[in-house]
Amino acid sequence: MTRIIQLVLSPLIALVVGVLLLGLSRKIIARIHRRYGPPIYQPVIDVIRMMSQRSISHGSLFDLGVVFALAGSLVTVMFIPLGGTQACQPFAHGVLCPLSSSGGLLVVMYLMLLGPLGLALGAGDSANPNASIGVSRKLLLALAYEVPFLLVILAVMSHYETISLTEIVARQQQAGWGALSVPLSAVAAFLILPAMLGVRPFDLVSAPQEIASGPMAEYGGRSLALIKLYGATHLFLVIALFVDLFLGGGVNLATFLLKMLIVFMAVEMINAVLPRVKIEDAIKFCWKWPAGLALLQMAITVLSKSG
Amino acid sequence: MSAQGILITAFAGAGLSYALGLTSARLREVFAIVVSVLLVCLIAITHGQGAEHVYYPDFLGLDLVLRMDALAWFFAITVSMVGCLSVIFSLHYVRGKEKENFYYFALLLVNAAMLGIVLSGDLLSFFIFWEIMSWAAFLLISYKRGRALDAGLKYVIMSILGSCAMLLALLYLYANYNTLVISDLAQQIRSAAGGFPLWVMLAFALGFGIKCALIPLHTWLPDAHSEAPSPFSAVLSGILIKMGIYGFILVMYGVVGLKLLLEVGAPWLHFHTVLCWLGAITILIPTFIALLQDDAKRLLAWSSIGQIGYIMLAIGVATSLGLAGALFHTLNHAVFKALLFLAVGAVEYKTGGVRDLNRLGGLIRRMPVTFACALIGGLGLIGVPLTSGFVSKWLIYKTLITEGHPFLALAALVGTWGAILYVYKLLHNMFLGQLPEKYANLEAAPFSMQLPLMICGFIIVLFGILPGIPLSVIGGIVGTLGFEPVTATLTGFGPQIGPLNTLNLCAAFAGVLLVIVAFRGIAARPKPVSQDDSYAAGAAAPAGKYHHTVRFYDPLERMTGGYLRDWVDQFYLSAAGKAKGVFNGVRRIYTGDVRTYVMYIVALLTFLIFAHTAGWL
Amino acid sequence: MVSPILLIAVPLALAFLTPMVGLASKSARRYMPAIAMLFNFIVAMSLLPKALEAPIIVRTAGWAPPLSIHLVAGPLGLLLSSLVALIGLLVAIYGIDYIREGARARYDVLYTLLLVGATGVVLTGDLFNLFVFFEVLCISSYALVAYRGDSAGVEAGMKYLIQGAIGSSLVLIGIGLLYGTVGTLSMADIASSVGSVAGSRLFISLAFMIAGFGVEAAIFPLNAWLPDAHSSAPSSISAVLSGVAIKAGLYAIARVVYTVYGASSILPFLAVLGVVTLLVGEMCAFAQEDIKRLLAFSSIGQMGLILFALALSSATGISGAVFLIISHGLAKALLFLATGYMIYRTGSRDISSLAGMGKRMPIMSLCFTVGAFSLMGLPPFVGFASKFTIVRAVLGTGSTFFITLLAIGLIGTVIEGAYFLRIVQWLYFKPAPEAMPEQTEGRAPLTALVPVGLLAVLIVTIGLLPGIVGRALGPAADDLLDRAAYIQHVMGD
Amino acid sequence: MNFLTSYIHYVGCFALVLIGLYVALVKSNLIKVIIGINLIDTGVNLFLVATGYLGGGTAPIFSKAAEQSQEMVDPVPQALVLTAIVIGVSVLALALALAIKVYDHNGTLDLRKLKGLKW
Repeated sequence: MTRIIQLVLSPLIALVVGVLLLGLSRKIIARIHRRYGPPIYQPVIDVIRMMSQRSISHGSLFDLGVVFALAGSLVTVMFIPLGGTQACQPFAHGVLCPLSSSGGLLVVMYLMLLGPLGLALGAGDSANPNASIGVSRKLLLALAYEVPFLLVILAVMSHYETISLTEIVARQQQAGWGALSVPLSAVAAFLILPAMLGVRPFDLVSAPQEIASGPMAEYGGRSLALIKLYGATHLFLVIALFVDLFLGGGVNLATFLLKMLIVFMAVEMINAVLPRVKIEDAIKFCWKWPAGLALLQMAITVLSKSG
Repeated sequence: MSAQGILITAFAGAGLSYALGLTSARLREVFAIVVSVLLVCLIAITHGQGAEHVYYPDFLGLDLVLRMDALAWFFAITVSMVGCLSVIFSLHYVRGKEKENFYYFALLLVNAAMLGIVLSGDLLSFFIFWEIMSWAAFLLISYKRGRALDAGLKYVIMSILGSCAMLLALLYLYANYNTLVISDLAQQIRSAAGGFPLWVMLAFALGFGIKCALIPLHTWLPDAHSEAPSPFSAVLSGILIKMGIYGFILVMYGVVGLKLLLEVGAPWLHFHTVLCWLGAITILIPTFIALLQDDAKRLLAWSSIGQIGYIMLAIGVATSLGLAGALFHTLNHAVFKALLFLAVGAVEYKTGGVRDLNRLGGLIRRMPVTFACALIGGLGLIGVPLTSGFVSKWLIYKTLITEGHPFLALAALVGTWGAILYVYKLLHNMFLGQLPEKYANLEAAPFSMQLPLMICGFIIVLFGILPGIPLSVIGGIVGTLGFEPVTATLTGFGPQIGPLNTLNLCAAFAGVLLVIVAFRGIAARPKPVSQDDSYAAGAAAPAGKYHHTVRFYDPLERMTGGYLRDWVDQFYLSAAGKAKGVFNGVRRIYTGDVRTYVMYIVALLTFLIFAHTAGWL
Repeated sequence: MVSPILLIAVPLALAFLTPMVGLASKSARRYMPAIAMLFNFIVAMSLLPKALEAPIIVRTAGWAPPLSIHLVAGPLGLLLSSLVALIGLLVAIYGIDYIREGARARYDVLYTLLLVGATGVVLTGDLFNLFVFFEVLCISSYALVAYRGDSAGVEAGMKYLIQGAIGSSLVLIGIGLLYGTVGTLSMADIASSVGSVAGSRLFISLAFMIAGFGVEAAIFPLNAWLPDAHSSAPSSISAVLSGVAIKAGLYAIARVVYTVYGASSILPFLAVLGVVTLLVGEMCAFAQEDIKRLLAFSSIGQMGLILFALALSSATGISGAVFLIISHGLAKALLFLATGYMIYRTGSRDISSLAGMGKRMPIMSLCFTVGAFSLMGLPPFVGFASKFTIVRAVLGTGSTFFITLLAIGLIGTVIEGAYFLRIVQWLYFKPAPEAMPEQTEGRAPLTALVPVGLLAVLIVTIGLLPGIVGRALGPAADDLLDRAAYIQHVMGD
Repeated sequence: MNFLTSYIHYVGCFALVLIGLYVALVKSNLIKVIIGINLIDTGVNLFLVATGYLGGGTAPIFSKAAEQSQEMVDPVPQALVLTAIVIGVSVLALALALAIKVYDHNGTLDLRKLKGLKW
């Protein structure tokens, strides 16, 4: 029974928190820009509005791609521990992670693919050059940040010698945060967070002024609503993962969300002040600094393990 | 049904289909399909049998042995299945072209020879079937003429080179142990010491490496795969290059054995470690080259090399999970690469031979089934969860990480992200986006082409959700090769290997999907509009080419394109050019003047006498 | 019982009878070589089983060796003479319709004489007799190369003659030197007394003989005549020259080195020479545009490999060499014969003119492909079995020297694969040129298809069942290797 | 001096062979080369006879003059030479016939120009 509650709860948390974070994001940026900004629940209003609008469709894949993207990211959430320890007992293993025994970090990494891929396939089905360019950028950007990201994850997995995410969290709660054990990886991961989230300076995928929101160019109505929700879930997912990998997860949901909020604020600071970069520069940046740091950390980890 | 019966059916089938083709084309087609299906059935019912018997006593003083065991069965069923699908696909593909008879004969012969390879119980039969496969494949690669001829020559020259190395290796074994029967060799080689196994392995590695296109021996593959007829590209990429993999597994674990293997090479650089790193390189470079290709089949060809890298890497790690992953990935790659080549073949067939990714587009509207299958194949290639590719890659990553090879794991993972890029490029440029006007009335591919695609797609999804089916076989094989058997549940792995349960994943995904679809149902259905009715910033969308395909990954190409030329190929080509120059120079000794020739005679005589007086002879 | 001497006497008689038969019936004359060779084949095959047990010694005029000139029909000799007869027979059938111009009578006589010479070389037990048969073989082949009387043929014949004549003189000097040393000409007798005579004189005579026989055996660098002669002669003659004649030269070398001298010190040198010959032949073949010249160079390459295998001085090595002699004989004869009608069809010897031949002459093309594959050593054709035996022998010696040589030699095989498969591509995968004049006289008649087809069938059959000849290979190798037994058989107890 | 007297026939015949070889190697006229070959042939024949030569020996016939085989010259080389001469003559005839043909086709006997077949 607790399992089923978890299964419903964890995607729901992701959606709600994600949407609120989106709203918060606009608020924070507005404040930094010395504007008042929309209310924090503005994304909810947006979704309701879009759901009530009738839109166009370019084909079945055009519609289904978005569904797959959202489904993929929601399923991913179920593999991520959202706080809790072995000690507290509301859930089976003490951790809010309904599918922890069905797959570890490798599954999470792969499931995170489904979102961009679904969106890319859907967007590709429209014959809009903006969409294609946006997808092309998205995939290249993914390649750019995945290299350091993979290095980061491998360093963490090597350090803790497990591929289970719950295990990694548990080990951190016993022996200190990942940010202290693998500090360079944590820095690298933080550096690529904006790229993973698609915010400035790496918001070149949607780039509304440039390529008319890229993959979203043709979307409207309920599909756009789903994309919005996908974006929210993805935002939640990435930050949650960061918290799990480096900040020791959370002893309970509240601390977990608090840590997420802090990380999110930090990312938003960057988002608010930096301009957009070109895709080449994005690739160069990702493959230089974060990748370099992560590589260094991985080398240190491997050497310390073998030595 | 014994292995012998299977082989007789296969070879006789090839011959008979040629004979039948002389009388009736239709009869031959039916017969070819019947034989292929029959082979699949025959092999399927031999599951679980283990036998070894001499089928040809005293061939040049050696007994030729056939053997059926778990490993052989696994490869045999893969070979026969992909072979069968490609024969079915060929029905329409070659109908009306010339040399149909030859085509079917050669295709069935290649398949038969491959069955022979995997069912061989001694290295001589292995070599014989290997050679038959090589030359038959050469004929088929050359089938389409034009550039295919050069591709065929390149393939066969490298292949002969590899065969020579193999011949040396296996006869070196024979000279030492006086037998070529694999089971006997495995018994006797245990006592081997020193550099002996290393030399044997190196020579074998050259032969197998060329066939399975391990970098730097890969250069034949992009040309051959892209120029061969598509059904045969599926065979080439799906199973023929896997024969190299089979060879590696057979020699490394079946003959030399795990214990000895781990000692082969210098203490600081083991043979299998080198293989691992070659595998890693073979993943990385071809993947990045693949995403710059504009020819659909060439893209897939480079991708094949990349996937071979995974398998080699997994074999080289020499762990039971790694080997299981390698075997599973072999099966998966056979299925999804066959699917993708056949899908491209279907497109090529319908569009009159267009494989240029920049000239296609929007075909999802005309060929939805082909697209759906290609999508599944592409997802399998990437290794998206719920496809079989995920489970095999998961096994490989898992073993790499837990065995402490994060750098190798990095190569493998980066390769996967590269795969996303090229798979998307392939699918997008062919099927998505704007449909060119000339294809507006294209019909869907005939059923005989769709059926193999659907079967492959079904297998990919089935094994993705229930990986226990193939893994139960693979686990057993791993056990017979000297490893701890891999125990898998029907839906993944228990806690002792690692958390993976694909069925839960599938259920969760299906549930979430249902919820989303239901949620989506609240809103009004969108209005279907034509493709031209798209956002063009206020201007009318032009009727000509509108969507973006050309140089799809241009930024990356500009950054890396310079480094990603096939240096190895260029090196080989320049070496071949130099060699030609040398050959032409050697030719000049025959000057045409008879007096020079007389001088040669006198010179040899003088040399002989001189050498004798000098005490050399 | 049938005596091996019939193998020489009957065809010789038939050869000289041929012009007379020609007086009676011109068409009957054309069949004479075929009849002679059919006879030889039957006799040789019937004698072979017996010879496998012990060599059949034929004494002339009742004199016992070493005084008489005698034939030693051992396993090797009879095996090779069967091969000579078989190829001779098939080529003779081919020649019935193939030879259309020139003095037909002379062709038939010379052709038979050539084969008699080859048979004599492999059967004789007397050194000078060997020389005589050798000269019969050579002189008839000089003439046959120039048979067409065209510019290239005459030039090639002339050059061949000059080199051949000098080679023969060297052989004769060698024989003279040897005779001066040991005072006998019977090979067995020389062999038994050679051990007691050591020194340079012996070696120098051997050097002369190697250089002399080497010309006919096409050993590098003595093989310059071969590409000219093979490419300029009529294809049927090229077939026997390549399939039979050069093998006789090599046989002579092997016999002299192994049986007569027992000279093992020169074997490494011969092995090196063999590999060099192999490489040079294949390299030169690679760049050829003339199909017959290409085949000729390929013959050189194969001869190199045979020489290399002979020099291994192990039973397997020599079995492999003999096996390769057989398989190369069959395959090369097949290739030249198939090429013959293709050239008639297109009127050109350029490889590029073979484009689309697979469609125009399907059977010839198929057989050509079989021959080419066999020559490359691809299974399941006979070439594989023979090359495999050789490689096995080399690795069996365990000597780094030989293995290194083999590894170098295998490069030759790769080159060979490259050019032969290119031709196969031309045959099948190049579109035939538009508007090709259909020369009806170029169509292959039954007398061409039967021998070519038969050779292809033989290549496949022996390839699948190498035991057919494999049984005779062991005794044949012993025939060369086991000097003591040879001496004992010939000289009696 | 002693060497010369006892081996004069060998010296002579090898001189002939060498002269022949020189001609074949150096002269560019086909006829001269054929003559050279013939010189070699003659030299070789002489050499063969010389191997069986016995100073002061008689013909190898059992007669009054010589009852002992030791006093006879060796008959075998003489037999060989007879054969060799026949062979030499046929080769020579064939060579000359071909030379005529060569001249017919090329209008020259210059070997330097007879390079239709090469490489």
